[in-house]
Amino acid sequence: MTISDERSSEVTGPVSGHPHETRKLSWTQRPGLLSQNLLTAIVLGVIGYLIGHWFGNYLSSGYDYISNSGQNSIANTLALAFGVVGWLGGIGALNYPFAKLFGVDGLEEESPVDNWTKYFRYSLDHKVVGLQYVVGVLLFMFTGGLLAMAIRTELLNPTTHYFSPDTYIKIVSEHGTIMMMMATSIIVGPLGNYFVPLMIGSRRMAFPRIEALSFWIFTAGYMVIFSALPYGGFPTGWTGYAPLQTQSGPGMVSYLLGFAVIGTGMILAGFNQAVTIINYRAPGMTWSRVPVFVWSILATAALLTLATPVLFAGGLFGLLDKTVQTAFYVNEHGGNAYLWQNLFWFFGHPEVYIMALPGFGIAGELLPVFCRRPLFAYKISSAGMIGVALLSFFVWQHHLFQSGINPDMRPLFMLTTELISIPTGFIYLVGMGTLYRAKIRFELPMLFVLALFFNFLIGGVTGVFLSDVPVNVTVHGGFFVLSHFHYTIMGGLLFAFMAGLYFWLPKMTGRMMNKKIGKVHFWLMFVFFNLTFFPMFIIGLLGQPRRVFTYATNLQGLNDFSSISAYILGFSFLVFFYNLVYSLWLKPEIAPANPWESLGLEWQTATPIPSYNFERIPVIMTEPYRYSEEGAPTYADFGTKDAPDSSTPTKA
Amino acid sequence: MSNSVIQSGTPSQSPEEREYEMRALISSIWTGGRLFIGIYTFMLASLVFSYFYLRSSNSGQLWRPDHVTAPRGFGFAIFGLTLVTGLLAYVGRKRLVKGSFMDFSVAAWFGVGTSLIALVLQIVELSHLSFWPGSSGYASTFIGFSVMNIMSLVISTYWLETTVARGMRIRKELSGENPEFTSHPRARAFRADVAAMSYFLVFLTLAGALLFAMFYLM
Amino acid sequence: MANQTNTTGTVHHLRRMATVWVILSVIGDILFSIFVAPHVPPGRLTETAAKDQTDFNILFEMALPVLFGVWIYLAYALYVWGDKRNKNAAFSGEAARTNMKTQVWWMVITSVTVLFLAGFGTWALVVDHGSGGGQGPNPAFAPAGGLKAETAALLGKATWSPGSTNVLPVQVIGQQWKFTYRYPTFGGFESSQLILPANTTIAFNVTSLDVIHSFWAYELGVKADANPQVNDVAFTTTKNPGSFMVRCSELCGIWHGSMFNSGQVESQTAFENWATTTEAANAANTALLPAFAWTYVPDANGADGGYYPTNDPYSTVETYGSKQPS
Amino acid sequence: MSLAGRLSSAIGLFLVAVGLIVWSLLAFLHPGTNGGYTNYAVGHTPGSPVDVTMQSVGSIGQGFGKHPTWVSYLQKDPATGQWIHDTSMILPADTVIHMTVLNYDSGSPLRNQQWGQVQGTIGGTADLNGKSFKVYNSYAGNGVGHTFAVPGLDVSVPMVGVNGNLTNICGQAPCGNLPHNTMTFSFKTGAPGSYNWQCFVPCGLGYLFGNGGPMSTFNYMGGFLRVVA
Repeated sequence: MTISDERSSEVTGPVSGHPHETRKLSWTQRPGLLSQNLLTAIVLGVIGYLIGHWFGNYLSSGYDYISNSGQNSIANTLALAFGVVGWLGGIGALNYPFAKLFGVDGLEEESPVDNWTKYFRYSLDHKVVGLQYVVGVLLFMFTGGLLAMAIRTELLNPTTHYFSPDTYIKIVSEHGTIMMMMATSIIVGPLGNYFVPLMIGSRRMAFPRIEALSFWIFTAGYMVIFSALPYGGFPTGWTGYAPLQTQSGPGMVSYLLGFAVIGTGMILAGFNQAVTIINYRAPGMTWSRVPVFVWSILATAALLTLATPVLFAGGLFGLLDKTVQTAFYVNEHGGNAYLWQNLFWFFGHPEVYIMALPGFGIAGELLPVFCRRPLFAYKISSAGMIGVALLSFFVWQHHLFQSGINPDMRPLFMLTTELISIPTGFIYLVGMGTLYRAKIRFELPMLFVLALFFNFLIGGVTGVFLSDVPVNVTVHGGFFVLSHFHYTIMGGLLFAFMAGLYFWLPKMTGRMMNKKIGKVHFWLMFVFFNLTFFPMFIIGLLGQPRRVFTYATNLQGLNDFSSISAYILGFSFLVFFYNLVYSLWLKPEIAPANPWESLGLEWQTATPIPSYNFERIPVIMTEPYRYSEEGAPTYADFGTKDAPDSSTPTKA
Repeated sequence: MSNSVIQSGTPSQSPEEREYEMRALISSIWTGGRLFIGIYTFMLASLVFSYFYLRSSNSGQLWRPDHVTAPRGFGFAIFGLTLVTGLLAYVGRKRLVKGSFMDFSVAAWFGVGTSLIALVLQIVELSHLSFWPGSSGYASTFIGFSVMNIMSLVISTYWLETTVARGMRIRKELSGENPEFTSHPRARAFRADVAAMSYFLVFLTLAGALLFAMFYLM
Repeated sequence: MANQTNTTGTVHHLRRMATVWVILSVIGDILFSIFVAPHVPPGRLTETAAKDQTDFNILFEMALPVLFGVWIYLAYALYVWGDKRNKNAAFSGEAARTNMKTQVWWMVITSVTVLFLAGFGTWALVVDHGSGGGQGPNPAFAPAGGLKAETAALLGKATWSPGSTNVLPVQVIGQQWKFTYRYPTFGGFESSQLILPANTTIAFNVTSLDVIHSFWAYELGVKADANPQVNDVAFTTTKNPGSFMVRCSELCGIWHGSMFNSGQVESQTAFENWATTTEAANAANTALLPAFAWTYVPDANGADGGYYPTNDPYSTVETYGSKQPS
Repeated sequence: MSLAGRLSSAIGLFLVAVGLIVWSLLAFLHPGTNGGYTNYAVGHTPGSPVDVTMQSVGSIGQGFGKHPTWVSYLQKDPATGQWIHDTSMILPADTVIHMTVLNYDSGSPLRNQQWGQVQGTIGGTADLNGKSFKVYNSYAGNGVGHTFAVPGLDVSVPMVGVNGNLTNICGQAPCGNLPHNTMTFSFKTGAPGSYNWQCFVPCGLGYLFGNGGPMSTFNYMGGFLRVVA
């Protein structure tokens, strides 16, 4: 007995005034010369940039510090800001906000152009945005990765320098910032946007325009942060500590404005995801039936929306310091350098979990599929994610243990920091519990998930060392920290992203990723990730501070080992890239409808997925992940007789 | 360059599904409005935190030498106008609920006006300061406050204007029907939007009161 | 392979893992404490460093079983429960979904561990007077006599001589891109060398003349950020003579990487010799230095024509030292 | 367009983008990444001293890159006698270096008078226009314009400024006969290795604390001394 029998048989076409009403395409959306796409975005972006630059030069003519230094931060700020606005206007993101002034409302949705050009346009389809994000984050990642190669090259030798010290610091700063910006979106952007509506059985996002805007802001942010290099870079690392920040050249503007721009995108993305998950779950999807990946995105969205505004404000203050000469962060003029540290880390620590939680979500989502058994302690896993999200707002001062702030608060922050390892530990309870007496299929995504458990454990345990104030004295600000967060972010998040890609690309593209090349990729990446970063724990303990261009000569062996491993790690990404090209283009292999025999909703709809996702809105019947359970009801009722079979895979 | 209506993106829908999505949309506007208040709270809280942080640390005795204060006249005028805008949004929504679209649109248009004047005053005030931006902690935070207040005023002007314009358009397109009394999807969404807008504007007014007290009275 | 469908199979799996785990953990911890622990940074040049080392070792010996536990579990699971070996129907249903006993035990064990770690860390922090970390201008965990010596130093009355138990205040001044050191006990002379007496409690007073640096005296187990206009105090007690490295561990610009120097812990008499000799040799320069203070207001503008406009009516800006007569 | 076409265009664009990134990264990283080293070690007779001549100028002027307003050191190429905008040098180990620095810039009080004290030179002194001194009071006279300091060798010498009220202060390198102070001193290079030298006077005009811009850019107010055996 299924609900579809009781469903109304009356099925109607589009109705005027309905959310899915279609309209004639405006000239901006029609194919042709006048339509808006990537090219118009570039053109308007450049025009905006030039206008802003001229305007900035005009405004700043009276400032002594600009004529003395010969570097004009004001012009750069306005150029970039106008450039971003031009970019958004060019792609068409501002059409609707303008139309709104004349009373046009959101229900009059324009259907996007439905051909290949939609990938280069302002698309309101969350699946298109998801794919756009895939390309976007990969670009981000490749840029940051190239910079990482440059860093490791400089560290090959403590006395022979490949880069000058200032260039080296700029490379380090750019690498850190690009990677941090990329990592905040690497799962929420591509996989979150693509799969959250599918996994909650929704036909759409709550705010598709905001979603699309978040992507195009993300790309604008990429260009803004990249512009730091031609502006001469910035020397502060990704943490941007003031007053070094205030002292730096115009490249710093790219950092501050870049974070403000990316931050806006992060807020918007999180906003849309949170609202969608709360309101658009399919009928029957109670909170205890939500897939664990969706839980992780919800927890992440809470952090994105609430922590990022603090970064936005901090960046705004920094920008004011750098342009109109306020003194938020300059002690000598009534400001306080600690203010930046507090604002930055109040955002910065939740940010760390913005990067960790989606990884946990993917691990929790994939394990049952490849273990062929239900997720162990589902409630604990979602509670753990919410717990991490909440606690993450109360730990920020552990970054400031040696800064001289609030020594009497240290025990408290040590406690909160160590407390957060309890909910983080839940993911291990869930993972290990799910593996228990399972029937593990060693498919590519599963390998990456297992690697995540291996890597994140090292990252997590070393995190406890860092949170212990006495040990922190030795390891703070050194390579130990560096290794720790690479183990959590790269070892956790990036491996999860790869797991997610290998898992879901067949759904997104309709092509299977090649397993052989994938295995080469996995083993290279896993082994050389560990060989790159594990020595850094020792390097750090032996006294090498972060972000140095030279180091004690006795550490050269370890550093060289790490560098060479890093090159091979870098090479493994080329293997991945080759796999993409090979599997999607050179030797495409059509993916089966449900290659992993998953029970997830996202696999039950047609491939390619229709723009409205589901023929009928599915009705959720039971808990997710009821693998290999005799007599379990199907997860969802799709209301159509001809829908792909959603029942439990027969050969469990 | 065809004017074709693209049908491929349109699913067929049963009435239940349509209603289900409509309700999701309405509650999304509700959730989104509240979440936006949350976002804005965290941003303004950063400013408030900065204010009190710099005030208590008083680096180099330069928190606020000679108790410099931004021009109070501007302050009172801007806050007064913000208050009026908030009240108009609140009253306008009450009237709309009671069924008077005309009252709502008058209130909202007045709100747009007051908010715009406040915006202009806030910008002009920057050229009437008795201190330069980096002269003290107070001066710095004041500049930060001004920028954020400009942002707030732009948002409130925009949101008021777009809702009232939308209301008028819906009214026209639904051939004079009072949007408050129709169950047309667009009218329902419109009402949700007005509710979110008036909530947000009232929130901005309350936050504005706190900031006004901090920067002009304390 | 044991029969996995057997209900007692549950016990078997865990018992096997636990056995391997206990053996490996014990061996691992013993090997670590014999071969690695004594050499763990930051060494034992000071009391602080020694205690930091002990803390690290205790944490490590607790971490090792955790790592082994998960690894052994993973290895066992992957070997025994792979789909090739474990052909039988997988474990499923309510029993697989929620095992309350396991969940509760997990939470209890992790919570107890975490609370123990936090308590232990706090205890170590307090008994070790802040563990060599920068505690800001008002140290919460100062050793006996520490605050007294600080007050005396500011008044120019701090004394120290071989054999005394007085705390020796030393000022560390960070500037782009070098640390210099002032000794208030010896007339406030400034030097680019850092020499310390053995068996003495040192109060480092770390400040900066420009951006944020971090004074990391590696072998001393001391790390304190150097902030402009902030006196960041860190304590340590030296033991035997030896040399140590000082590095900057907060990114401070182009030459951050080369902002290091070596220091020496010398015998008390050797130190006194060095201090009095240097005091005399630097007397001409010391006379030009500003009076000893915890922080100095650097001219935010640098050499003439700086970042901020110079017509600031409130600026109390002065150089480290005094204004040049115009 | 077919799926293959779409994919190939997407991948093609991606490749183009990656190519652009690589190209612009290389373009950014390559020029002037490692200021040329002037080699004083080649053909050097062991035991004999090495003469190095530099000048420091308040604004380097046109002709030396894109920052004409920046303060900079220049080095006299021992082979050609030309002034070059490179601040790094290769020096023989355990050798006495006779430094001559012509300072064309005006001075100011030091932020840290410690840098007014001559350190680490042979004899612990330096010569200002031929007059030997140990400590220069930067709060009197013309103040100190720059320092030449090698932290790794514990060398530091103040470059005494010229009178800031003069109207003919050099604003365009190389400076020739305009008013300047001639600072001479000698120090001994230690064991082989890479040492850095830098100026400790916050002389970057228009930057907070004066340490941005030229102070934070390689080849202006600092460089490497590579000491080779």
